[in-house]
Amino acid sequence: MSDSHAVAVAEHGAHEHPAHLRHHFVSLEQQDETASFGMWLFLLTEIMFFGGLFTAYLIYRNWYYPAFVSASHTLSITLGAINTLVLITSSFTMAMGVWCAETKKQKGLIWSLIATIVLGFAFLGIKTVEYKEKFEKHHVPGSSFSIQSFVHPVAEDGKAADKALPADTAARTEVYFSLYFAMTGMHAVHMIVGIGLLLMMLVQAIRGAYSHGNIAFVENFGLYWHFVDLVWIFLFPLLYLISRH
Amino acid sequence: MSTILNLPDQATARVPKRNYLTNENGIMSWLLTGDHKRIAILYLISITFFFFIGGALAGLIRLELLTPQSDLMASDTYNKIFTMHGVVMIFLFLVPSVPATLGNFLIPIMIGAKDLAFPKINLLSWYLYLAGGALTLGAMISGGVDTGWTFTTPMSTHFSNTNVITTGLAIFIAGFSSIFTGLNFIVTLHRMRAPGMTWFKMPLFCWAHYAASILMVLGTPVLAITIVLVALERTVGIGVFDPTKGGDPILFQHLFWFYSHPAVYIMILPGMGVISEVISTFSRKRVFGYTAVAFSSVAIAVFGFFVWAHHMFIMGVSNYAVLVFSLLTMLVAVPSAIKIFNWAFTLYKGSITFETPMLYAFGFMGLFTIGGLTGVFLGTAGTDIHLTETYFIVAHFHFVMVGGMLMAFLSGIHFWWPKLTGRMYPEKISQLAAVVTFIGFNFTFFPQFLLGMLGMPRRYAAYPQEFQVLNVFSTAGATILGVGYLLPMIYLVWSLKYGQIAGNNPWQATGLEWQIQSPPLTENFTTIPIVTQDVYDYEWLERQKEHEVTHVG
Amino acid sequence: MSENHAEAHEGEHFHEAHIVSPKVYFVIFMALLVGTALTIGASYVDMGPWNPVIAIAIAVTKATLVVLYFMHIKYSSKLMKLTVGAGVFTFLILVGMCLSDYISRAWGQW
Amino acid sequence: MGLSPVIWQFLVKWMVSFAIIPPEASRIAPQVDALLVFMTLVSLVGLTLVGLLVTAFSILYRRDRNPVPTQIEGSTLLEATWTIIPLGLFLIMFVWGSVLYFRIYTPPPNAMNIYVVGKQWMWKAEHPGGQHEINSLHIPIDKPIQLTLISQDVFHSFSIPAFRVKREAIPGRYTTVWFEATTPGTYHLFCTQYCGTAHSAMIGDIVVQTPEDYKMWLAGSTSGVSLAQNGERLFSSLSCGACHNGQPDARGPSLANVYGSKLTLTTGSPVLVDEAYLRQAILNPSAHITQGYAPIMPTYQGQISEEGLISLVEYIKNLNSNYRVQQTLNTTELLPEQPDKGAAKGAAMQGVAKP
Ligand code: HEA
Ligand code: HEA
Ligand code: HEC
Ligand code: CUA
Ligand SMILES: [Cu+2]
Repeated sequence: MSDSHAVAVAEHGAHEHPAHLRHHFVSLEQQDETASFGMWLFLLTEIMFFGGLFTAYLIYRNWYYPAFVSASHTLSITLGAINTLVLITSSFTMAMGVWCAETKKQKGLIWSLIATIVLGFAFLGIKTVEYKEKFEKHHVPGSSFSIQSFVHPVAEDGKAADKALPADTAARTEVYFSLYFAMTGMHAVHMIVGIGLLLMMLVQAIRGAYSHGNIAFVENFGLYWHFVDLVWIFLFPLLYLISRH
Repeated sequence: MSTILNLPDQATARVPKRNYLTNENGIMSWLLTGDHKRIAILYLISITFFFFIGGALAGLIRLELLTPQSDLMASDTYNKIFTMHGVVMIFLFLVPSVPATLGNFLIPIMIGAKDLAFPKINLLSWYLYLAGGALTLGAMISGGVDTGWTFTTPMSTHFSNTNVITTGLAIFIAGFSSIFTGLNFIVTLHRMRAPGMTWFKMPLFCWAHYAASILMVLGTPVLAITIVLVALERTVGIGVFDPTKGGDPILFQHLFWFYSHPAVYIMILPGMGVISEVISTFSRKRVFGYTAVAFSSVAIAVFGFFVWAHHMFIMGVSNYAVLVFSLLTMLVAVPSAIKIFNWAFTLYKGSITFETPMLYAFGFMGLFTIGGLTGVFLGTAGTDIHLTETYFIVAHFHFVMVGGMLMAFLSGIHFWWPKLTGRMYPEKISQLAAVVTFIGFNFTFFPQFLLGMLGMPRRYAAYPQEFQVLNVFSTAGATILGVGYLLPMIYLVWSLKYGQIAGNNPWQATGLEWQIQSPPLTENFTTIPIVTQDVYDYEWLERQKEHEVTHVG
Repeated sequence: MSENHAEAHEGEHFHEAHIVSPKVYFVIFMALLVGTALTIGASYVDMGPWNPVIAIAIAVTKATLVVLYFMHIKYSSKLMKLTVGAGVFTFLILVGMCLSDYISRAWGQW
Repeated sequence: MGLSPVIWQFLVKWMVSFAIIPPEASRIAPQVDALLVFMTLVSLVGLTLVGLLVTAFSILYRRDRNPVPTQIEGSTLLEATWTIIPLGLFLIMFVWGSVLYFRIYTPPPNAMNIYVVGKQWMWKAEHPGGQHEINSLHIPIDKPIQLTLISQDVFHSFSIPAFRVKREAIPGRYTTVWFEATTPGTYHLFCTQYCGTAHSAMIGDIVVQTPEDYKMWLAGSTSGVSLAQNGERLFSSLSCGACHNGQPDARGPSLANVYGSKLTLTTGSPVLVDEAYLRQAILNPSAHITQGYAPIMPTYQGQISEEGLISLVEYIKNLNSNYRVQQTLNTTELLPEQPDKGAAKGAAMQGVAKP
């Protein structure tokens, strides 16, 4: 009954197949390693995806340094730092979630996921506040963009006003804000997708789907979530912390 | 021309009753399949469809260029047609051509696996492809795009009022289809090899796909983000590429070509894999310098990332960058030369027969060499100034893409047709088609080198009188070429029902895929093989010959 | 069977999944927080051209910690390490070679 | 013959006018062609080699003659051969081609400058003497001509096949190309970068004339106002002089002799003042502030057309000499052989950078 004598035949092994071992894999280890390798390759595509944006950022930062400095001063370091904190913490809770899944602690997993979701929403909430402020100040690139606040800066809540920019330099802040919105926007989109998956995972976890060792999804999602964190680790200093002194 | 058809089981042959085609019935069993072979067939059908769309557009281009005036259509229409021709041919035909069909079908079998690592993602990839294709067609019907397939800014962001965003979205989606295919291949090749199937026992087809997959995974996302930025520039009005806002339009080209140069190697590498298999099989010899060919694929993939700015020599990049990129372009051309010579020497002391796949492979070698060497003309900074943006480029890339990759695709389709369908294609007429294609091809595109030398610019709906003669040649050739492509379409469909039954291994080839029944079972192997033989081990095959071949199905 | 299988993957054995202890996670978490504080603090100090360098250096360190520990690369196979390396390499090629054009444009004709 | 008369006519026409390279009408053209011929020969040799190998092996080792193949592993020596030889050849092409590239794009210091603006879908040439041309360019033979190109909208590309030169016209940036025509005649000018609907209509003629004819053409097509004069008009109507009046207490630096000089910016870095710098200084003055001055100059972005900018740039360039004198001159005196007569004056008027 062999296909031919061309190939020697491997004994398939009569051991019990776990329910979630898919037919084309030999063993669970193979299946899990395969999944995480696939996930990593996907993350490579994400690196390159953001890579295009980082390239643009670095170029224009060099070209229009003064404009970038002034524009970055309109961002609130406090909000940015809080958000960094939130995101790093959510990364930690996610890591804990993975650990709980690995050690089959269903309760712990559920609470970790909830914490991660809450922190994810918190991040997006703060981001929304920041975006809203940009809209109000006409710092959103496009037809409503206005350089007024750079040409005629006003001191606000205690902070001294920034130096006024000449009109042509001020116009370059639009490039900064274009990149700001493109980069944080893409990052936020990834967060939203991530939160969606987290919610799905939470439902599954409550149903007990990850209590039997089939936790590849949790582990791989963990990788994704850490990657999103990782992007932010770069975005925060690049966008918020240009020359604060 | 003789044939090596040696079918011990042909007298009693029937197509095995149980195989991946008959395993399940009904349209849903196809649309929801996880079987890499079925997905390959789905891809084959959709890709062929888009090839003929692209081909029909090419026909219109050639018709318009028959006369110097733009009399068949307005120049706007012409611009939309060549844009659509380029977009369809590149993103919907050539990029997925070999990988998504033959690669999908064969890679798991060649390495002794039951399926690709992620069957569902494989299916998703096909749906993404379809979505991209549908959107492209939608954009085409609802007014088209007129930016050229390169979407140069600020043309595409501020000066075109056509469906740039729809088409961009289509390419974005099709791009993810390509990313998932590549991702699947890499993981499969690393993780799913059968016991004993070491890297250096893998057929070169797998090596070539491995290299191409690296490019797909690492290159395509950059195109994706570029498209996003173009879309944002068009809709919101952000200022990343817009010179009036301080952006640099050349940055767009950097990002675009960072993908699109590697993409040309995405397009050619799988074809090179096909050629390795075909040449080895029909000269019944191990591929000369297996390791060199394997590593040259990887070298092309790696170096392919370093040369993109050779598309921008006169576009305003710095002179230093021109030097560096020109030098690197020379380096990336060498691995291709290595391959060509190794294939030629595979023939040495072989036992050669000339079935259709082999004819196409010869066509590939000749035409790709011409195309590749003219690529070196373009990579040389000084001559690129004269030749760039002329028909010389059009000729260059049609030689490598049509003369190279399309020939390789047809070669592979004929070669593995028995495995795909269990039936042989008709040999005589297909040999004729191969010859017609070769002749038609040269008639179509060789004159374009001369046109380019003379300075005829590309993307011209109307051209000065003196270029007409060569253009008439080209159009006449395209007609022949069209016939050459329609023929296989007809006889391959015909052979589905009336073709001779193929048996397991009509070519007496060594790959694992030939050691199982044709068409294969859904699970490919009833038991996972343990590979003991070497790659392209014809002596081992000889030793196996006396054994009777039995069917499973 | 699985032994045979493992043979095929020279050097990329299927590892027994390594479970990272919460302690490690916590230490890394703290390190990340410290890194964040450092990078904010550093931005208020005038170091001339070194400001961005320091900022990037801290970010890279933080990212490395995340990749190594949160993402388990430290405990993964060589193949995984190589994969991450390949991604970073290609990223650097994109950024580096693009920037090389922009920087050398300012050098004038030659 | 069996050939239909139409096809026959065609073939005849083709045989008669057959050419595979356009006329060589510039100094650089033979040099480009030499490299092209070299590459073609190398390619032919390579192609023949591959063709011969494939054909010979196909004949010698076909199944009928050689039923039993001999398995060969490979040969390191051969691999090295066909790695090193093509690499060597490619490197020769690279070096040769790069040298050529720099020759084509490095204008000699005495080149005569003509401005070209590309826009959808026409070429506008602005001669220093004030002659405007659309979709054509008149130039004298045996004189290095430098084109300063810019686009007003999308990318265009200025291509003269007979000269073997081509340069992209980029929105928002000056690029240059130069050539020296050798043979009088009319040659194609193409826009080779795809630029939208009428891309294929963005063509024109390069009219290469003998110095005498060229002089006549110059005289016959002048508008009476040179570029620099036009620039001066703009200069006063935009009241640039309010700050750039050359007085010691002026708010802006004196612009006389600024062209071609090396300025030091407030950042401490030096810049060479060329056309591109002047254009940037008008549009984005605060991007590079000259040492000793405040960033008070307003931006003129969106207020001056590319042609206007060209005039201003040409005017500021001409301030290197005594422009008040030139201003009174009639532009018809801007003759090509004038540099020989009145070196400084004539040179300045033609926009020549430095004697
Ligand atoms: C399958 C697709 C494919 C492939 C494989 C290639 C392969 C190559 N291409 Fe091509 N190229 C395109 C598709 C492809 N190209 C497309 C689509 C465009 C235009 C895009 C657009 O603008 O629309 C383009 C444009 C293009 C340009 C830009 C021109 C311009 O815009 O000005 C350049 C410049 O360097 C170039 C170079 C090369 C080189 C050096 C190779 C090399 O890889 C070739 C290597 C092969 C060989 C060298 C042949 C084998 C050699 C031998 C057998 C040795 C012979 C022996 C001796 C020399 C002794 N190509
Ligand atoms: C895989 C890629 C691929 C393939 C296979 C082809 C195939 C062909 N291409 Fe194309 N081509 C491109 C990729 C490709 N092309 C790209 C990327 C561009 C650049 C676009 C741009 O500038 O943006 C281009 C541009 C391009 C031009 C230049 C347009 C211009 O710059 O103005 C021309 C002109 O001759 C041309 C011709 C052809 C011809 C005759 C074929 C033939 O090989 C096709 C033969 C096939 C058929 C004819 C189909 C079979 C027959 C039928 C379906 C019946 C109907 C037939 C008729 C109506 C005649 N192509
Ligand atoms: C409000 C005063 C003011 C006006 C009006 C003005 N300039 Fe200036 N300009 C300056 C100052 C101050 C500088 C030097 C600082 C700098 O580089 O921006 C300068 C610099 C320049 C330079 C760069 C040369 C150098 O030495 O740095 C050029 C060229 C120039 N101006 C051209 C013009 C033109 C053309 C106009 C009119 C269309 C104009 N300027 C109008 C104030 C002015
Ligand atoms: Cu202008 Cu094409
Ligand atoms: Cu390329």
